[in-house]
Amino acid sequence: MTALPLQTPEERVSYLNAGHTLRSWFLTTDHKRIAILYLVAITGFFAVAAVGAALIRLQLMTPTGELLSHEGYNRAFTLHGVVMVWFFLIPSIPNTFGNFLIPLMIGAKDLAFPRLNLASWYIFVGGGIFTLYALIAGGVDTGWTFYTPLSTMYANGHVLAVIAGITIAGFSSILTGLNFIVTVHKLRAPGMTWGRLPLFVWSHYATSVILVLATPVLAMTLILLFAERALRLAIFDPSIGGDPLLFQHLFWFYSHPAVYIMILPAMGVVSELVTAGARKRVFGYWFVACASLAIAGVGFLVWGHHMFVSGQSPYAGAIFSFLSLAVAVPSAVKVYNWTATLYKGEVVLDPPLLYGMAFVGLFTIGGLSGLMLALLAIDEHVHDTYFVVAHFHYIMVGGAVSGFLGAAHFWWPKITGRMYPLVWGRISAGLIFLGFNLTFFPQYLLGYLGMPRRYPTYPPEFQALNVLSSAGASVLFVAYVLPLVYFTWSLRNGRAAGANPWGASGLEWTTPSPPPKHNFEQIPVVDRPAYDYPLTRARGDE
Amino acid sequence: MSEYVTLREPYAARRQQSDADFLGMYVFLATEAMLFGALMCLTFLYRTQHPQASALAAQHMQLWIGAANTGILLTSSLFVALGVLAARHGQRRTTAGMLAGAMALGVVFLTLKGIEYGLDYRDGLMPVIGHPSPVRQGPAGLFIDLYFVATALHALHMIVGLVVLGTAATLVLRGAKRLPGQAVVVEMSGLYWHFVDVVWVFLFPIFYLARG
Amino acid sequence: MPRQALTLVGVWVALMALLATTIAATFGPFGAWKAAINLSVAFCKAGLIFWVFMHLREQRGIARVVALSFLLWLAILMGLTLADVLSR
Amino acid sequence: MNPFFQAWPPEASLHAVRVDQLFIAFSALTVLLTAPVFVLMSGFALYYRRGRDVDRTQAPRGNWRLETVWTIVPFLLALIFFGWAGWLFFDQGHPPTGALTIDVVAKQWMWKFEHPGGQREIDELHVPAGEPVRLVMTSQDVIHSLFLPALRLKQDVLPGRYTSVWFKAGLPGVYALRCSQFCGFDHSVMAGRFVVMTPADYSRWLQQAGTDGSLAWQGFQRFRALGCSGCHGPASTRRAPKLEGVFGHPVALDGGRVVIADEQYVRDSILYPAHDVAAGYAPIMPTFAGQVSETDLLALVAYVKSIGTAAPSQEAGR
Repeated sequence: MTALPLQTPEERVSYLNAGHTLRSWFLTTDHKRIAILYLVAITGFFAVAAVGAALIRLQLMTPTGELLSHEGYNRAFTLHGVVMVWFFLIPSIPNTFGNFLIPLMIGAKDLAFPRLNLASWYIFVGGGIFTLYALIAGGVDTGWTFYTPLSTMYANGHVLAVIAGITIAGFSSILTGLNFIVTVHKLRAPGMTWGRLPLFVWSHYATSVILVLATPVLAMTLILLFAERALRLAIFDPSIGGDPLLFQHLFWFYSHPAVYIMILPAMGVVSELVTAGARKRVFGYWFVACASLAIAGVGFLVWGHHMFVSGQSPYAGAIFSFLSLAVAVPSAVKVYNWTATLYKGEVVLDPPLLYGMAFVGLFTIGGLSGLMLALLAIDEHVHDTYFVVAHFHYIMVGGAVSGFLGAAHFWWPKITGRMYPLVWGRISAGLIFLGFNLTFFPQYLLGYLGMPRRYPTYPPEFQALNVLSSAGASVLFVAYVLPLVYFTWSLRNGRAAGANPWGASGLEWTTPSPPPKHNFEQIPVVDRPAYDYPLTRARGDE
Repeated sequence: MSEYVTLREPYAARRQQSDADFLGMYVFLATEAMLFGALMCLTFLYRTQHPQASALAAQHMQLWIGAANTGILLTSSLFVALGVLAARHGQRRTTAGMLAGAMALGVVFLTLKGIEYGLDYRDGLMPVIGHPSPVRQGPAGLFIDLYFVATALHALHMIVGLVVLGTAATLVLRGAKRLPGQAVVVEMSGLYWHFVDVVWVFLFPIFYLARG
Repeated sequence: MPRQALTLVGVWVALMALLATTIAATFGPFGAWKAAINLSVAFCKAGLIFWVFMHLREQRGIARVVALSFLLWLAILMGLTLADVLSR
Repeated sequence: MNPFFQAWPPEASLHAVRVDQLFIAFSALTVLLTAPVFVLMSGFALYYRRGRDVDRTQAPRGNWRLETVWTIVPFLLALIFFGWAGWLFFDQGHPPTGALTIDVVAKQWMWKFEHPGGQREIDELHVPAGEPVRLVMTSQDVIHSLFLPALRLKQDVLPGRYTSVWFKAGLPGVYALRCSQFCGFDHSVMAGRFVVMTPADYSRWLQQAGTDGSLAWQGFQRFRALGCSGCHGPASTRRAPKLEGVFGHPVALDGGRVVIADEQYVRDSILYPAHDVAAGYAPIMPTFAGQVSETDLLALVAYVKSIGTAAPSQEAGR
């Protein structure tokens, strides 16, 4: 760290004080400001969805569920699922940290299409308002999966408004993905070859490919759903020979890769956290980079594992089972490489690395339980039970949300120019690991015992584990509020961070914190690989 | 072809900017292709499941209106392509004229489409609540409804395309976009229009010519 | 310019000829092959439009790959769903 | 048993035991693969933490051999388990001939079961132990899923289609029966009892349960009431395919295709007679869509099935 006296963020011109009017925020085309707009929006949506989660866990304290009616519970978990998936998890890391960091990391002034980037935020918020309207007006009772014919002919919630909102938000995803792809291809600084890209950029590139190619299929599926429900067209209507399984195929063609939209950016974050925490080049750079692309590619071939017991042909089931097991290989490669990166490092157990390690641990457990679900005979028992719920929460909360918080703890000083209290960061990381396991591990057991998901009431023999899970959720709640408190506190009271508080490599740390409006005083010229730390600098590199 | 391009933020070189514009538009059109492609896959899968019913339904389609519309769209694409060529040579008036020609053909397409929907209504293809039609019974109804969704969505894209071409033509004619430095606005509008044309090129055989 | 314009008109003539072919095939004695013929003609037409009208011939590798990437993904969607539908 | 806590779900069949074995084996593998990651990660983090004077020379940037090992070994392990699970799944995919067929109709929010003898029950399923039982299931409204945790079995129940599942329960007892596919308001109470009885108890139970004649007999009544027998009856002179000896055998269709006449084919032929017309017949039959309930359809299928095995057709010999 530098010994020079640090300027506070206010003393220096940066993107934050380049303008103070509302107009300068809401009509900005600066990727960094748009990232902040996204950060505010998705934090709001996270809070809304968390209310749904709280209602669910409170209801399940007792087998007879005293808090909500069945209808109320169905609406609560649909709210939780829809808002978490489309309005928090999918945009969480790419649209905030990806938006902020990709131009900085590759040495560009901005994304390729700055105005499109702003438009994408407005579209996202527009879709969110549609959805929130539907939720305030009474909610939806279909689950986030919208299976026909329940969603088209039987459900009586505000299905149309919600699917309209999701479709609109989908276009925002598409525009962001498009922007990232073109930016990575065309705006890399001189000398920033593909082999020198930070892994964060690689994983966002892979994510963008999924966003761009999968999201339109979801849009079409929801348009068809809309046509069937609103206009009474017959698209999947089984009473005249329509096939609800084709809806499921189209839905999961998007929704399974969507899981990788959530987890790949988090993997990119972890690659940064682990290397910076170990002060060492990542172990097996090309393996980790290619694993991202492999996950994005093979991830498109596995959607049928959501349909093993749906009436899909058992032969198709076998193909999907095999491919699902195959997609685990690149994930395993990543986990082992991260572990090996710490070997002979110069490790500092700051909050970012703790979050990174929490991610690796929880993702490993979640991923392996995913393999159980990919095994035909086990899935036949645990499909649509709490085992599945536990599995995807290990990936999405243990994985994606840990990645999101890790990113926040790592780049907060870069974004705001201020440090947060590290002790509290360590405490919250520990609490999250503890609370998370307490909440979701019992759900694996519940699932194997045979408790189906989406149940407002349940047989009494499941109570002990449900109470344990609800207790864990309260710990998790505290652990999520903590960062909100100390981050807010640090905005005024945190000490000035300086350009590179962690001593990390990467172009984003060469520019002041917070960065100036155009990112760099001068477009940098790159002549070194990513993660060029002294420990692993090859002789001759210097 | 990029030597005349007017540079804008955040680009440093003409070639880089032109490549980025085209790349961005191709990615966007790839997403549009996935959108319509999903619908076409679904139609094809239903056709595999219910071959007779689909053929039966296809025989109710207005083949000759569909064929005429295909010809009209292909011709409008030629106009747009000539417009782009003119724009790259800095010919303001020719560009606007060609785009106007393409738009006129687009309007003819939509008019014919409207007439066709009228005939479809007469033949009982449209879903009318409370009036079940014998044509729509059984799996044939699935095929017919997919036809409506696909063509309506395509028509919507046509309307967007008309707005896009109209805007480009106006900007060029009024000098708000200078040619050839900012010919990109014509190029990109043109790409969109051609793509909408390609979608129709597939909808035509999938729905009109699938009569078994 | 006239030569480039002639190329474009030439493509248009080819497109109209393909349109005539596909309609003729529909009324011809081709049985189950009709669908295959019509679809191939559609791919030819789309190919011409993509290559010439949509400037793919002027582009370098990556733009071409991107512009045609959707074909692979649609093949995946179609192929694996068909694997289910045909083997139920 | 403690009413608030259950340690392990009951195993009521050999299949359940085998699934549990697979599950436990994979859980062990999970521990085996997770432990090194947890141990090494925290070990490295502590041992190599900044300020400790340890050997950091020649810190590696990668290692091809190691990468190959941890790419291939997990893949091979996954392959072994793929085979194991696939074998169990496909073993469960083919019901033995002569299995006792019970029809299931699901609707929001109840289960209806119909035994071959015509006995009906709601939200309760009685089956004999030690005999293969096949469930043929359909839904009247949305998608449901029949979940029998004690057998480790589950199958979605679709509207407009028959799905089936088979099992051989071993241990008599009362087990849970649940719906596991979200189906709306009362999804969580669309549950019941799954009663496995000794064969003797089962036949006693069958006799006690009231019946209006066997399912096939009820189907025959519908066959006459709906006017099917006017064309398809043995004595009819109209040009309609005779149904004796059809079920379970290949049927040549108009256009050269051949299908096996299973439950789904019979059902579709009643509802959409214009499609899949048998070769050599004119498509003159009217549709019965919207006129027959799912229960009646299943009875009609049972009738066609009962006359299917009586007189084997010529094709059966080949």
